[in-house]
Amino acid sequence: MNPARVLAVVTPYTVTPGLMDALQVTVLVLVAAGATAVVLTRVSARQVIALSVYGLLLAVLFLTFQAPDVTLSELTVGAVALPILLLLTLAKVRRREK
Amino acid sequence: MQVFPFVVVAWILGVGLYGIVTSRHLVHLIVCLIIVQSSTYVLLLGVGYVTGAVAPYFFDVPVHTPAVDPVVQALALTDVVVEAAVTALLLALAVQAHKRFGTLDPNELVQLRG
Amino acid sequence: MNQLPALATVVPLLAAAAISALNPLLRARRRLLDGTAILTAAAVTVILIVLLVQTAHGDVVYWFGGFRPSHGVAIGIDYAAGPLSTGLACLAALLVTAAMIFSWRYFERIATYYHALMLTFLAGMTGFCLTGDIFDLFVWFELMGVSAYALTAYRPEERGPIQGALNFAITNSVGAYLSLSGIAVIYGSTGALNIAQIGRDIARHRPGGLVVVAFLLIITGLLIKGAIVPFHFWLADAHAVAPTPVCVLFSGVMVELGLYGVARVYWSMFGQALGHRSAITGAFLALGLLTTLVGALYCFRERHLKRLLAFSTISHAGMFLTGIALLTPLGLAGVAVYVAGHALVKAALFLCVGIVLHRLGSVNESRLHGRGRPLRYTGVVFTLAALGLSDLPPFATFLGKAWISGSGATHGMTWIIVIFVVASVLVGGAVLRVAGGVFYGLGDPPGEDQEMAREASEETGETEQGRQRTPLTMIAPAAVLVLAAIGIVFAPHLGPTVEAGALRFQDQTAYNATVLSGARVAHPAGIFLAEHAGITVADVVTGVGSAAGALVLAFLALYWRRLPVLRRGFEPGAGLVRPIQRFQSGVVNDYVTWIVVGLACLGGALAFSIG
Amino acid sequence: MTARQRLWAFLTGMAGLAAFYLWGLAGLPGFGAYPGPYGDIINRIALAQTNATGVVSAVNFDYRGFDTVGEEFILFAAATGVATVLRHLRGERERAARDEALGVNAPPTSEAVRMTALILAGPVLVLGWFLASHAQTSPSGGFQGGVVLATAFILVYLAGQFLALRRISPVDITDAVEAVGAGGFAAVGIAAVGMGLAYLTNFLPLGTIPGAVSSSGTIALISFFVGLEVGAAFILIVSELLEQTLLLREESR
Repeated sequence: MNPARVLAVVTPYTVTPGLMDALQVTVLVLVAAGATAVVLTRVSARQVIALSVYGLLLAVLFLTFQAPDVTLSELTVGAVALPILLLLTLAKVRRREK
Repeated sequence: MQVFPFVVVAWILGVGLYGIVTSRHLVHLIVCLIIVQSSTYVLLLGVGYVTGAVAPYFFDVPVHTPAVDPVVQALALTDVVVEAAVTALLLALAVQAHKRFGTLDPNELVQLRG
Repeated sequence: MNQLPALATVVPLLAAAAISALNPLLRARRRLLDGTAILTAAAVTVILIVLLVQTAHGDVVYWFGGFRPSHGVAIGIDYAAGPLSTGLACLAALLVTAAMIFSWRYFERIATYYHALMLTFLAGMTGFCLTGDIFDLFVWFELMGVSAYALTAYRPEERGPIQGALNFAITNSVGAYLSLSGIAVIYGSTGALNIAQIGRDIARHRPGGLVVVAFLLIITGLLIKGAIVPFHFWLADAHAVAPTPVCVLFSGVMVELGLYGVARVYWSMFGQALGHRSAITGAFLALGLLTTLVGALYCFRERHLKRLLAFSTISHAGMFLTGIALLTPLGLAGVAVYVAGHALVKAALFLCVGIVLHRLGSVNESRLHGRGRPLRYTGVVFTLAALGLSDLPPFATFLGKAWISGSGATHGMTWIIVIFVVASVLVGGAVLRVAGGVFYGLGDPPGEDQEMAREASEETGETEQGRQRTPLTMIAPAAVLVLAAIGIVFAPHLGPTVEAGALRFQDQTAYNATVLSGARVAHPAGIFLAEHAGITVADVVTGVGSAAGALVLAFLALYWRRLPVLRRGFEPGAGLVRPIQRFQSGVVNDYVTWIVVGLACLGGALAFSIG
Repeated sequence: MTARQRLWAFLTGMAGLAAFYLWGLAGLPGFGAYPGPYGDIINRIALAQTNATGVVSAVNFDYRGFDTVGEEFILFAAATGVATVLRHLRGERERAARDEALGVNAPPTSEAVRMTALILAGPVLVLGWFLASHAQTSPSGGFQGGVVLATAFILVYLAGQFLALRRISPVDITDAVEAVGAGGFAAVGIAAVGMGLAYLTNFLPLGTIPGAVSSSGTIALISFFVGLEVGAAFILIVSELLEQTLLLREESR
């Protein structure tokens, strides 16, 4: 453990360092699993949903890294805007295939 | 715990590149490119994290409290928008590629060879 | 307050935004639209020329937002405009102006998108050249990239541009994200983003694994943009299909910007930390020479005019990396002059190919055989530029090559001149074969290679309608560029000034002092002393020899059917087509695989040199 | 290369690259031990110099504002690129989507979806502007605000009113709004140059209450322009793709 274990500020919502480590490790494992899941789903439609869930997991990870700005940005872009663009492209590709 | 986040970063990068190399559908390849870029966010924010520190917003906290590095978050923000921009352009190219080639398999998308 | 560095990037951005905002108004008035774009590009060129004069006796440092560094720690972003970087930015602006003049009124344009993208492309290039902040370098690298992807896919009606733009975008994006990982790693260790500050901090202790990995990751994106083997595959696909004015920018300056980035990252950040180990420079020397040969071989067997010129750019990129890897001021000065000469000559060649496409509607050498006779002026300019590409003495390309090989010879590497001559003979031979065959109908049309014919046949005209007459705005820029390539050589005491600029570029302590504490360093000192930058008789002989060799090779390539003894050797590259097609496969999965494999090998080589 | 050769080449290369990458990352000072002076200095001086409590926005729009100019124009170039690539090509004529031709003016969305979409469109618009205007106060900024604004447009599409909407927000207006956003940001910087200061200097008054909406000078103004530009760029990209999907464009054979 590195020396800076003292808590910067103690509020009713402060997460104790031990709990924060555990939280970060679990979310990191989930993010790694999410990335693998997104890459391994070959059906594009399902992959977009997996990407959206992956965006959510990343947003939670950034929250545990104390980065709310990037969390909001990852939520709006990663979990919402990109999947919409992907779905529109897939709709266009599927419509032409018919 | 010291190195684990960076192992996850290396894993996401490797999986993303694996997805790109073995992809047989252009939209799948573009999503794997998004995964490769997301590895840079986790690396950037992992590098700037300070254990036991608060987020860098001093609305309700005095200024000298130890806070996480804001510069890295600004870089990650810039990156998220760059990713959206490049992905939008790639998807537009994918739509036109499907019109011209009739398929989205990178192995068939070959007009210029040799 | 000297505002020139900031204006060099902001003026094109503002003009692009203004043009796009007045889209409905400007869409109808084509002349006003072209005029504003040309005016902006010319204004940026003038700004950069004035800045170049100011940097003669010291880097001009400009801190954005007024956040000057306090006791050695930079909190804002800065521009550090040195003589070489401003010169390259000025060359980029000049080429953009020439490209915009070429596309005056005849180039098929849509609303104002073409002009807005060209101006953002120019802003990305000037920002990339002048910036002194490593993350800012990545941002301008991306802006250059996105504008270039869109410009490559300018004619989505055809299959070539779509495939070229996709390969270009995916490979360069992978490179950009790896560079960003490198920036994150070096930031995690030093806590700084300013190039000078990082360089000073990492030079304090022995280079560990982190410094080597950060160095290689950061230059990954730059090596991919600089089309160095094994990262070069995307270049031929993207260059062959982009519209002609865009090809001028790709071959003329965008590839060279990638190599300038490698030189800037090495000399201003990692040079002292890595201790200028010969193993590292040896690796880059080998890469440079390998690229030179691979590019030249590909170039000689190509029948698609734009692709032929693209492969010759790869070959010249290898020569530039070789010159940089010599680490001598004369070598770097040679690279600077060679880049200038090559950009002007290559731009003229691409503009002539654009005129051929405008008048004859095709870029397939076999189909164009002898049909170029009425294009007399274009033929003259093309042949002159072809001689320039094969390093004939009065051209700046000859001067640059002479200095690089001279500097290599003084450091015991005489074999560099041999490889350079072989490459220029192959490249010059291919371009002179095109000149002789297309414009003067000499010899017999080259064998019809069905694969290449299919590619080139699909090339529809890019100008609004074929014309029987070549408009002045198309031929004039080409002629001016070729004459400029000759004019450079006669500039007064060119050698000492360019070598002084190279020395200033290579002096990291002077750079740190200028950027972080604003000190004025009169006499910068690199790790090698400045050598005499003159031209010896031997140089002239090798120059004329390589040009003569190119002429002989072109002559053989044109008349091989009538020389029975040589029949086997000169079929349209029959022997080489099969293996080359396996590598240059056009499948982006292969290109990314080559990036990963190339990185692993380069990483292993650098790790041994440090570990 | 065949797929098998490519896979094996990649796996060996990736093994080497991963080992090399981790060898480098091992040199980092470890997770949670940020060494650098940059972040700590900014955390200490940001509130005093820019009166903004949201330090990340202060870095984004003031200390490293020039990065954000570059990044805005990356989005501007991408949106222009999408418009170039997906433009109405010579050989294409516009034919309304098959189901559209049958008199049903949109994919049959249920009443519930249409109702919630229309109800939510207003509040989402307000949320977008709230986020864009509170850059210097709370963890939000022009980027997130802009994307939320674009989501309002997508909600209207969900309500099946795309064709109606297409008439009132033609591409030209969105193009102009996007250009005004990006151009406005660069112009704020040029205004500083006009006053003889360095580009992008924060020359507006910083206000009294730290973190108030009207505080921290140009940060609020820049965040407004960024919100405008990001929103317009995403609306342009989504509407280009929507036009491709809903209005089939077949090459006239």
